[in-house]
Amino acid sequence: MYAFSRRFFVSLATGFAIAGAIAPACAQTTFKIGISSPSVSILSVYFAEGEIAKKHGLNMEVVSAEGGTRGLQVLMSGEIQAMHVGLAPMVQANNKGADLRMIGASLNTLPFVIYATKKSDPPIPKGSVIGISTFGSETDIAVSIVLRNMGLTRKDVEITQLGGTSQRFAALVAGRAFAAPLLEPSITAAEEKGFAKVIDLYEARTPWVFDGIVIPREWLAKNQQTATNFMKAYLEGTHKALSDEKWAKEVITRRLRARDPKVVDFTYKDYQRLMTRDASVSIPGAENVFARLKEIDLAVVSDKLADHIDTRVIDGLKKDGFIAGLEKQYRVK
Amino acid sequence: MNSRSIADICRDNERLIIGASAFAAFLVMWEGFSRGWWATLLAPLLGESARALAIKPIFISSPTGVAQQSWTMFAITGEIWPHIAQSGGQLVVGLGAAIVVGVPLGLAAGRYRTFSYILDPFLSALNATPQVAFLPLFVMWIGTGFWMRVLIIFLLAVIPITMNALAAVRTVDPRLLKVASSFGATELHTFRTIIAPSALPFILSGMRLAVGRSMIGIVVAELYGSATGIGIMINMAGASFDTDKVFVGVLVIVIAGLLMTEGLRAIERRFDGWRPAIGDNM
Amino acid sequence: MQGDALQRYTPQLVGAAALLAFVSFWEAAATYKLADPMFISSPSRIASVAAEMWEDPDFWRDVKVSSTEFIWGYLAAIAVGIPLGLAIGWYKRVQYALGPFIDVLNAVPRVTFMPIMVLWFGIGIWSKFAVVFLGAVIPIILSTYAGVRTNEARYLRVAKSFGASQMKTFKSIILPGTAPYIFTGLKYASGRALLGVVVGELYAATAGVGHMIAQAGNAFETDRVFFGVLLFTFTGLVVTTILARIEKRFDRWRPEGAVR
Amino acid sequence: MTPKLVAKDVCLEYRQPRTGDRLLALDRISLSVNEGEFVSIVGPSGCGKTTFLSVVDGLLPATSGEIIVDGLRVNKPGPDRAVVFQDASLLPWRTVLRNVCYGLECIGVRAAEARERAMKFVQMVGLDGFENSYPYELSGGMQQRVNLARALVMDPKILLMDEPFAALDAQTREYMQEELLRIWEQANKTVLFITHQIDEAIFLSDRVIVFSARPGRVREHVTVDIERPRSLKLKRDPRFHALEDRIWSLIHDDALVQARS
Repeated sequence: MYAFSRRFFVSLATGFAIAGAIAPACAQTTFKIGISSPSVSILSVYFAEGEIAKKHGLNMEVVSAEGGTRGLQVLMSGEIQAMHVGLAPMVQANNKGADLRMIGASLNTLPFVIYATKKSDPPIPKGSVIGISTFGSETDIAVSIVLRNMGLTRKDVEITQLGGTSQRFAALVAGRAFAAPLLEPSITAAEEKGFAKVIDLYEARTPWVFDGIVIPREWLAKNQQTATNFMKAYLEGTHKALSDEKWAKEVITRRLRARDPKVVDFTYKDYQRLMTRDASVSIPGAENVFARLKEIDLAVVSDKLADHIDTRVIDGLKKDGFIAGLEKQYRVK
Repeated sequence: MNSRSIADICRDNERLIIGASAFAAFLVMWEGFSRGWWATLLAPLLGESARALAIKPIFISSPTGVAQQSWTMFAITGEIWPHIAQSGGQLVVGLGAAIVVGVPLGLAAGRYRTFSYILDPFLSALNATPQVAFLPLFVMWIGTGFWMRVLIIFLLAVIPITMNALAAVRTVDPRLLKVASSFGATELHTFRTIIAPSALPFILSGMRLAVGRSMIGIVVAELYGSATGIGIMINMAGASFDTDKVFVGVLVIVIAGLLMTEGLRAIERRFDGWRPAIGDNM
Repeated sequence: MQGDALQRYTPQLVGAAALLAFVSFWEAAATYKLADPMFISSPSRIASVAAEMWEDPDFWRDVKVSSTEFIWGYLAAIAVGIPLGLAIGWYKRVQYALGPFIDVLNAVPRVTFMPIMVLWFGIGIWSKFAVVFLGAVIPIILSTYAGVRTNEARYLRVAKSFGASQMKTFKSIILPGTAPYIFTGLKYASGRALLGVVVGELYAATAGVGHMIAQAGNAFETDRVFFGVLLFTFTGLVVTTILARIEKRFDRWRPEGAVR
Repeated sequence: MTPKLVAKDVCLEYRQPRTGDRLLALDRISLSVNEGEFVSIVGPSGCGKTTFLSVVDGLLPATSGEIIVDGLRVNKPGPDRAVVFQDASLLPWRTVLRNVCYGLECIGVRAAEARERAMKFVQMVGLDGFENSYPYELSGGMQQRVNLARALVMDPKILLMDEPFAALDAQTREYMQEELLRIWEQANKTVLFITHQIDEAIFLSDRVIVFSARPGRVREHVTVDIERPRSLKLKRDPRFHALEDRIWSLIHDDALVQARS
């Protein structure tokens, strides 16, 4: 028995050694931020990437996590250090025991326009298929709210996960879904296709923390400086994009793979129109998120802002004049 | 008969005792990780690094959490039943179709050589492919609803059933076939009296494989889907960080899988009564 | 002589003819619009997509990611599964302790754990590695165990009677007797590993051939989807062929025809 | 002459796992085998012949009593005893030559030397030309020859043979019996042979030990006073028939007693 068991443990140890040998290759040396899908709201992340990030001492990488809630799962696994995602899914994760904080917002309003492939009455009939990105994400919640306003529940329709806005649009074109919330550039494409506008949530100017930078509290506590550096890069990217239209459009063309100059043009306009300049998280927006989450029967364990939002990084950058400096440098108002 | 000492009883039930205690130890370990027992216990020994032994329930859930959640979902809200019904329905239709198509196809290919030459390249190619790769195609063709999932289950299940039915005919004792033809049995009669009875155990073990694979079908097809189904339930629970619920879903699948394979095994044993045990075979 | 050769290769010839007929019919169906080529693609479209992708570095990155997941997951499953299977078969008590867990894991499709794997290991290679590993390790353990178990007592008695050491017994009796079973397990496990790659990448990934298929499906690029599926078919065939080759080397002592 | 092998009051008891009952398989077996002697054990099936052989080989520990080989007590298998198994039990993944080498490998003989020695015995059992064949390519009789060679190559003091010809057809068996005598005379070994065939026991042995039905006991020692070398013609000799009758009635009585009780 002795000889055999020794052999067995040697093999086992070899197995672990192999696993151990690969592990360090994956050790992170860069600041990785996850995004759900390429759309207007994450452009600031792309603007910050590269030159500007390097200037602030950051080796930054953008990882596509395909959907907000999945991105949060990835964030909790430790594979990425930050996730660009809405407040609502983050609050839900915190409800279930996660310890995440939003340190900055990129979009403080609901920008969706829900389109249906054809006009009907009611605009969303019972039993129709509605596409969202992933369960529990902003699109899911937006759809829930809209359904509720129409006197329907989630059980009356079939909600299906399709991924980002371009995938949702493709599904509408293919007839795989009847309706879906869309963002630019899919909104323009939907208009061109002659799809029926069900509701424009942007026009309603609903205060809503739609997208922001989410970081695990524990990581933030240990890496305050890295987080600050990232926010600096993020803010500088935003300001540069707002002032340097040509450069911004180049980035849009490259990162969103938008070849049509018209698409690039209105995507940039949308960016100008929507972006929160100083990346601060809107308080009424956050309160609205809490209120609506409760309304659609999702328990909110704590609606204390401090349990979900960490304003110290942005407050610090405001206080030491970094943001004012950027405004001056890039002449952005 | 009371000559058995406690030591004897322990020795005779060793399997049960060791198995049960290992399982209990596993549950205690698990519970301990999620409640931080080990972190507290080993803190004096390991100091700060002991904190790594406390794992948030959001990551691993806990046995009591799973038990509680099961109770809620089964008995209080009953929310799991529609999921089970939906997935069960898909399974029955998909597996049923696979049997209806696969068994005759395999029998025919086993009996008629030329037909097997035609079928063979397709069957081996399909067998080598992880069939779930067809998922995006099926979604394009028929959407994400009930029938897409039935189709995936069908595709996963039909291959082992066909292949086993084919192999089953091939292993029929040629002497028996000779007996049949010397008595002038018709083709249909030969199938019924010779081929079917000796092929049945193989076909049943093919079905057992197929059951396992159709469980994969359920879970995978519902990654895309919507509304109801165990796979969907797991997926949604994962997305909303309800790890307890994820494990409840896993548990349902474990139990369903065990029940079905054990049930089929029992049927196999019943039909296999006439066959002497063969030591050398697997 | 010629007639003999013809007879010998009848299975291959008939098979090839059937494949050819299928491919021609498919092509014709697409050309003459019996069905919308957007849905069914066609062999020639797939071929041209293949040529296009051959030049595309993104495609090679996908291939690299998928093969990394497959190879490491599969190798790790072998490195763990075989010793564990041997240990379970060799030591009764290890079997009693681990048996229930393995039975349970065997009853559940390991891809079910994907949501948890993403939470534990993220969206990159590691979650797929874990699913591939879990998928492949169970059949390897089970068949290795079955192999040790069916090792006939009489051979063990021979070894014992000649006073063979444990090591010698293991090398001369257990391993050769178990090898055919291990290969059966390895073949089965390779299918499971490939399945893990596909499901993992369909579920959540940033790269990989499965991810490519999913993206192409979302964008209605049927040709690319078919190309990806064929790539997996090809991989599956290559892996099983390689394993069959290696197995043959270990199997010289078996009478022809008795091979399972 | 000092006995080569002595069994003193060997008892063996099993415990049945399901009921916990104890079962006596061997009851105070005492016997001795002299140097160069060919001794057979016969008895009704289930009398514990094979079990006894396992105890002699050291595969099974006796509950009480002892086995002594050359004055030393036996408690585990050793190179001084080699078993020729009932089913040839050749390792199917090894060629003939490598099967014969097996025992030598186990005691750490260098590969080249083992091969050389093995080859000699492959020739002795008349299998040259087959050394690179796999067992499945051999007939039953040939497999038993390999089995025998595998035991002989160890140069054991005692050869323990466990019904080695039981699975062979009648003609092959008789042929193998003659062959065995030829090889035995050539190799000059002490043999303890187990069989349920009375004629085989008489034909081969100097002495036949008759076991009673379970639990196994030594019932009688029957000396075979027939000159060697022997040929198959002997089986038609009246002396042979007389011995056969005597042993048969011993076993038969016992079987009756067993059936009545």
